[in-house]
Amino acid sequence: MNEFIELKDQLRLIPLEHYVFLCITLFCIGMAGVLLRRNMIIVFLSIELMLNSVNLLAVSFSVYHNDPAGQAFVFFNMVVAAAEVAVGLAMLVMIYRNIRTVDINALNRLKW
Amino acid sequence: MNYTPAQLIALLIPALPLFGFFIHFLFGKWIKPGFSGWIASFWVFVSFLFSASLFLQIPKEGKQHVHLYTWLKSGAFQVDFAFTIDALSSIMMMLITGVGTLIHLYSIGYMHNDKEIRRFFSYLNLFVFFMLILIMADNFILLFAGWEGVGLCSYLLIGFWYQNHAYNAAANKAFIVNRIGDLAFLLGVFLLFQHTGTLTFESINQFFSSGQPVIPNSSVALTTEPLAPGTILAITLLLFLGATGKSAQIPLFTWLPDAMAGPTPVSALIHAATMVTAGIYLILRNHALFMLSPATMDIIMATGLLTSIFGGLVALKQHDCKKILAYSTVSQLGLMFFALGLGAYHAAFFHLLTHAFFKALLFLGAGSVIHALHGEQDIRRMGGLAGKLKLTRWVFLAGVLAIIALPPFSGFFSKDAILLAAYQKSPLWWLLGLFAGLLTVWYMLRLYFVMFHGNSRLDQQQEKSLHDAGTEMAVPLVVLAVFSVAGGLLNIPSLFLGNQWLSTYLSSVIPLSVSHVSHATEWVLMGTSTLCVLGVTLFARNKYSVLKHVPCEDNSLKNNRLQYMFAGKFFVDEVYHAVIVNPVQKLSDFLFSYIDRKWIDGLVEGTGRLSLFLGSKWKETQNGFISYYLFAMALGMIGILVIFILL
Amino acid sequence: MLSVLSILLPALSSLFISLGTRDWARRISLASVFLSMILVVLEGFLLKPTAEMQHVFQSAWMSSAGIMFYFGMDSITWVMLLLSNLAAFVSVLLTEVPKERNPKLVFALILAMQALMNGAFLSIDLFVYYVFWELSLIPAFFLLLLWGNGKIQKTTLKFFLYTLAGSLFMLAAIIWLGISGPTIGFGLEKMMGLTLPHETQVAVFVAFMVAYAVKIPIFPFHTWQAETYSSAPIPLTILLAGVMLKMALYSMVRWVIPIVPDAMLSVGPVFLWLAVFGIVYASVIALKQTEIKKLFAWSSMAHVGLIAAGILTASPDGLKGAVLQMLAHTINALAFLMGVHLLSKWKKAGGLADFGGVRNMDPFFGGLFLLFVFSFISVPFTAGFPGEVMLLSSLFHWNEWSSFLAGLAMILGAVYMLKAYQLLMLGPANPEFTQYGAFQNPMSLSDKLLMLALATLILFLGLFPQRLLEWIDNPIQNILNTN
Amino acid sequence: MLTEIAFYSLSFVAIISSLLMIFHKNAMYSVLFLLVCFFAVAGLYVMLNAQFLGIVHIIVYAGAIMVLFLYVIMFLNMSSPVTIRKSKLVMVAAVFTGLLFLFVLFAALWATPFGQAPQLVDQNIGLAKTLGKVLFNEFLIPFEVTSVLFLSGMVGVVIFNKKEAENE
Amino acid sequence: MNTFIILSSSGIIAMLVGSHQRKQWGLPVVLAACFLAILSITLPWLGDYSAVLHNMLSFDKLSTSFSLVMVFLTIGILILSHYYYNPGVEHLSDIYALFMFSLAGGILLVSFQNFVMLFLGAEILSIPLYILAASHRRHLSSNEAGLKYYLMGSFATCFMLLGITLIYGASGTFDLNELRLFLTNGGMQSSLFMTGITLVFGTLLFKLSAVPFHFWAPDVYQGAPTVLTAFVSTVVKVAVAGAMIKLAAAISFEGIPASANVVSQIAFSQTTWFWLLVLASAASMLFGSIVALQQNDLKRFLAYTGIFNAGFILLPVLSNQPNVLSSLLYYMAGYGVAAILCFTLYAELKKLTGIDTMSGLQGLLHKHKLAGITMIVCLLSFTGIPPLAGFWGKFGILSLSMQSHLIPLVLVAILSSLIGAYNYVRIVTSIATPDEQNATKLTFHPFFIGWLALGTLLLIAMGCFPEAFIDLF
Repeated sequence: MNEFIELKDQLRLIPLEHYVFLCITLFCIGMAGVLLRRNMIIVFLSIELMLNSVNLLAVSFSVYHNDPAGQAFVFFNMVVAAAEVAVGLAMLVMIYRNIRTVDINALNRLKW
Repeated sequence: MNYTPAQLIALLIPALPLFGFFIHFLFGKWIKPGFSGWIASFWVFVSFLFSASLFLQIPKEGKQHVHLYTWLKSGAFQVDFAFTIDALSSIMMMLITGVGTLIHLYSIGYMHNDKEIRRFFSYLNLFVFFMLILIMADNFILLFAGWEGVGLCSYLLIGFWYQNHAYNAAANKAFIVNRIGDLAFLLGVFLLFQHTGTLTFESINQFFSSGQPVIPNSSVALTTEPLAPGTILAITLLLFLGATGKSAQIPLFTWLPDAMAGPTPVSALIHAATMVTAGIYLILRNHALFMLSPATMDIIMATGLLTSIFGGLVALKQHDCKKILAYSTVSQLGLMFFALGLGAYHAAFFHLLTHAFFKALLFLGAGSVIHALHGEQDIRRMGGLAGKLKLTRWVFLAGVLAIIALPPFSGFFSKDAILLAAYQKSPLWWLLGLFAGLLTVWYMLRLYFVMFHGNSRLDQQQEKSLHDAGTEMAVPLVVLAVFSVAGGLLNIPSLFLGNQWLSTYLSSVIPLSVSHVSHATEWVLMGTSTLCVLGVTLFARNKYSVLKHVPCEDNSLKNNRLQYMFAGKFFVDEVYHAVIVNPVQKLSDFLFSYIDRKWIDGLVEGTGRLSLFLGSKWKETQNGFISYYLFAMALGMIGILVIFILL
Repeated sequence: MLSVLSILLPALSSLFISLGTRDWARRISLASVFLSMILVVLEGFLLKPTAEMQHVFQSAWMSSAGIMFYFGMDSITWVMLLLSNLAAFVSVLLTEVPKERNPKLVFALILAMQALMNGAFLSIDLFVYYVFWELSLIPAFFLLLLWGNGKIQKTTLKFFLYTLAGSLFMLAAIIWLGISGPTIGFGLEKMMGLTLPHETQVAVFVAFMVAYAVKIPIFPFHTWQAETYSSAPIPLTILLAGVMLKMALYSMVRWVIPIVPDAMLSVGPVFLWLAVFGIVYASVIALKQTEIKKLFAWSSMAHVGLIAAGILTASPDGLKGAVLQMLAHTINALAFLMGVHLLSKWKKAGGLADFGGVRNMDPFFGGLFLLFVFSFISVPFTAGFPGEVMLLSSLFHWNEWSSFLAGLAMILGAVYMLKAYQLLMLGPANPEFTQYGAFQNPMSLSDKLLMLALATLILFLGLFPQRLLEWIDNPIQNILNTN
Repeated sequence: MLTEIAFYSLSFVAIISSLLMIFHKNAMYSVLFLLVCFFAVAGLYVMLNAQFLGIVHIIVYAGAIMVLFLYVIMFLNMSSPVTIRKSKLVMVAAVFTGLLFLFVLFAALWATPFGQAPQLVDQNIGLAKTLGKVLFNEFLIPFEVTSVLFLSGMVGVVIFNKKEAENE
Repeated sequence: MNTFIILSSSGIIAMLVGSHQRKQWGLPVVLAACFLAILSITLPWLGDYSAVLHNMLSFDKLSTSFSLVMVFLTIGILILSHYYYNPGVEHLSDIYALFMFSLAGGILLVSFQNFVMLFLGAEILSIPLYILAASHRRHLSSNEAGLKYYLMGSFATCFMLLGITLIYGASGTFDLNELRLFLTNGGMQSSLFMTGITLVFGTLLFKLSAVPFHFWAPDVYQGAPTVLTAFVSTVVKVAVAGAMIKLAAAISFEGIPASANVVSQIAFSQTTWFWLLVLASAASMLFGSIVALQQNDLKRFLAYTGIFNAGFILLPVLSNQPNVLSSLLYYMAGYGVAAILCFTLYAELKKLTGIDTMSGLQGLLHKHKLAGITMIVCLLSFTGIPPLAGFWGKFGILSLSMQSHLIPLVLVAILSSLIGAYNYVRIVTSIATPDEQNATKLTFHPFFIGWLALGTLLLIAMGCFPEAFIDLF
């Protein structure tokens, strides 16, 4: 720990806004990724990115609020993300077996 | 409830014909056809006797009032089933039951071949009942009930031979045209009620003679101020419009000529003697009210005169003997209205009576001819009947002489009284009235001469089976002929040293008006008119009897515009058809297919269709692509955030 | 308690029929409607012509919302009950369903409809009233759907949705009324005691009136009617025209006037003019109708429009005339439709021009039918007349021109009804009737008796309406004197 | 100063690598770029004194989740670029939507006063000890409950990909 | 908490049973668990968890009554699943287990007192559903439904997380009570908080399938196994509605039951999310009912009416009145019973005839009387014909909304109810009109008939004795 600068100084140096805006930017990049790509894997990746940006946000809030709950929350996020990804990838594999593509728009029998 | 004998009699008078109707209606199956007429005539005859006894009692005991029960009542709106019998109504009752009896009798002979004679007599009885209700009613609504009731019977009897659609159409027309008048009548009554708060003639007359509202059940909502002239004008005009419907005046006369589709006795009873005079009766009944509106009186006078001349002109060129008589009726009724408009109520009523006699006689006489000729009504296919149908010829002649107002026949006195009244107003009116009278002379004589004189234009079969009226038909003819000849005696003017019996009798209801025309003037006027009548008579005799002129076909009249108009009845029916009936039919189509189906229902279904359309459009947003859905979701999130920022 | 019986009797019979056998369906329902009539007469005898509700039954349904089974009757209700049960009686009498077409269902539905409509008349809890009102639509819906003819699916849907559309807004208004005031509740007493601000009154009035305008129907809300009537079987048309639309008129008397009297004065005229316009409109359209039942539908709209207009004048004359005319209209409709029903037995056709010459073959029928027609066009001394005069008079008092317009229906009514009579009954004997051998008169004795009874009723009501008017006087005063 | 440099460079790396991730055609590279991004984020965790979380982050994401992804990519034999082309319009729209959301969030949060950093900062909150206490006291219930989540995830994987019986 | 434990462990037991080739035992196990769960809800004194709860969950009136309805509806759905799945279906007990997990998640969702629990509850509710939606491995439509549900669900989860985090950032807490403290101290002005709560509401709207987050619903409803469709359209909606009410009440200075205090009323109705919900509600009702007009597939049709329903459910959330819970629950129970009956019948019909569009219903009344009557009663209940359950449900909610002066929304609700009525009655007409092409009578298993009769009677009884049922909640 000692290699790092005192946290107090750090806090003074980097305002919360910066974290917030960084997270939001990452979130939006993830969102754009979801919208942009039709490759299921990349869409999943983008969703992971979004979740991660939120995690970072939670941690920074947690630190700034001086409250460990935010970090505990991040654990749950990770859990959920992991479970979701597991389900999603399993579903992806299943669908790939059926239709031989990972294009999310390949399936559009259900409409109107 | 306890009724005095007079009241009981008064109740029995309408009840007996009604009873006769029910007997026919309920037990008609078991009545022998030949017997049916006698039963029906009996009840009417008994009614007549009762009417006569009442008639005799009235001068002594004053008017009778019978309250049977309250028919309808809500606040001040009270309609009693109640009768008032005064001088006016007692004479009318006599007239109706009397002429009614005669025509019933006549019908026994006239209709004896008809399969449905029982139905015929049940209708006739019903008619007499309704007519009596009309005459005896003590209030407007009950009068209206009778008013509509006689219209109903008229409908039934015009369409008596219902297998013929033309007759049915005529019946419908009669009822519908009458309904137009009825609506006006009803509205007039409502207006009257709104301002006076009462519906009985007595209170209304009291109201208008005293100027004080007589409201039996005072209701707060009613206005108690004196009536504005405009209101009275409206009331009287509406009532008059009602009267024009029933009494076949311009503009609602068109049904009457068509009504000749009914059996001839019906034409005689309903469409000449009784029902059509209801309008005149109505105005006589409410003369106090009408007096208050000079404008209405003028309108009545003008309408009457116009109708009279109009009817006369049209009658000039008709070939159907019943049509001629129908237009003659229109014309004569017009004269009566003319008299009413002049304020000559007594003259009008007098003419009403004499007209009832001679017109009934003429119709029955014509019926006798038609009967003899097995339904032939076209005078061009008659001729020379004088020798073969002697009785008919003579009684018919009596009727003709009466109607053309040749002294000393009854028509002379009544028409003279009217002309005198007209002269009092203005010589111009006298002249026009005289003109109308001369038209009568011309077309009646034309009818008479073409029918009875000249060469016979019958076919073989008709010639063979030609027969004069039987006893049942002859008796009424003779009786009516007597009345037509001598009816003038009822009201001999003071000029002939008469005592004006009728006017005196009526004066308890309608006050006598004082004449301010000198006897000399009267003589001159009378002489002039008589000379004119004689002159026209000679002309007519020359043309139709001596020269044996036979009216030609309608289409040959095309060159002569005026005659063509006459023959075509001034095309009033056609005009009405074009102006009212067709537009309404078109409107019906328009409303139904355009407004209703297309717009209103279109709107209703359109909302449904719009929803369906929206549904089909909106569901396309659901296009099945996940990336699109993700977009939508992102945009949705953006959207709610934007809303959040904006709010 | 007696009032509930009028609901329970047909309801239980309906249940019984649906559980019983097909053979007994008609007999049970005949017995039921007959008993219902007796019950109505009994209730009439026990009823006092006072303003308060009698034979009251009260029991909580949903106390948290203040909803209760609350039934009772005064003499106006009794008149409605009379006409409802009369119509049901005739309807059942005329219904003959072949065995393979499931008579159980038909009779059960008819009786259910009777029960529900009786319920709507008897309820004096606004909410329960609504329940009955709405629910009575269901048997009508199924009767129409299962038993009607023509493009029945579309017609049924339209009928149902149109009426539902109106009712839903009424429901909103009813809920609003229920939650306003000191307590949550829907009882008549509470409703009559409500004093609402004017804007609220207007909103409530409009919501109610839209529901009623659809059902009555008043001018722009009528387009379901002609199709529905013409595709419905006659017994159903009898119930629809004879009772169901009276429900709406009765509701105006019972609920609208006491609850929103101010709005009645301020916005009522709009509907009144619509009704009056509708009278002329319907009459004019009726002129060119070529189908009997459509003609009846349009003429019915004209007649009922007059009743609605009379009620909307909110005057004693108008209300009395309206109640009288409601009864008269039901009797007329029964009589007329019964005639049409017999005609349709003679020949399966619906057009005016398809008949003709009937009178020649059956003078009895033709003659009575003529009486019915006359009553329809309100000739004096028939049932149609007294009410019409009173309504026109009340309208005249309200506005002269409205009376004039409404009166036009007298003329136009005569035009189309007489034309219809001429085409149906008069003229030479129609060869089609005698085509297959001798003419068979299918009129049974009961048909004849029923027609005679109806004719008697028509004349009786035409000649002696005053008893009825006196009888309903107190309740009407009470309704008008609220607030 | 160093912290600033660290923060901004880490941020820069995170953003750039995530952008590369979403734009790169090859899924494999995308995974790797995301990995880079995650490392940068982990660096930020450490900077925030949330060392434990940073390490867990590396382990879970880089170690488990990303490997899972790579595994799937290998499994499906998708290492070569997959040619699923989107139209230009969709690209532009997607980028625009992303920017729009960014803009909206910025607009919403711009005026937020984040306040001064607290004076007394508990340096221990990021430690495993503290977090463990929190997790097993306050967040015990959620912690236990996540087991159900995992279980259902597992069931899902089994349902989806268990070798099918012959007679389905 | 007992309930949660019972349900989730029953899922595990079911899986164990299933893995030992005793698939037929799966259903009885979960059914028994459901009944046990009902017991545990109604008998709350079994076990005191306050020591470990740390105010993460609270089993208050709202929670218990919502849980009760959810469990009841699940029982219906389980019975439906009995008819839907062939006994030979692989993973049958796993599927039942997933239902149990999802239900457990739903119970967490309605009991949350902490945003972490809200999040976890939503996830535990959803993830099994993603799996279930795609559980017909070979059916492409099921795959598609699963994928769509999953992708959109996880996308939405991101937003929910962002929202929760922002709220946390603003208030420094995940706890509702502390959040209230924060709000009463002027937290309402914090745009961080407002953005967060807006996003959370947005996500909940997604779960509820309200406009504009409805896109997944029709496709998922249509493609997914019918059992899941039934579950999503009933239980999930109840759970999400419960969560929303809890959330709305927590952040609008009002407890549950809220007092009909005018001041706080205004406070609530002035908030952003109030208007958000109003708009979403109106749009959902209109959109759902209008698009449903154009549907032929029964499930898809019910999806659109489900969107309408989502909007309608928002009315009580907005109205914030004392008896909002019972009204909403009654409504949802009535809706749920009818919907489950419909789905059951639909599943069975599909099995018998193979037709899954509405034309399969043509002449049902004549093919099998009871089935026809059941369907008609259900549809009429949806329409809101008195005195069926649906009517009282609508009545309750409308009267609440009126008491809260939500008149425009009520009018929209009425309008779309009317359009909805067209939808339902259209089907009723086709059920009652004889099928000319195919008039073969249908025969059902007696138990099935009994089940239909029971459901129909329940609907009618709910209508005839509304008070008794409302008091249940």
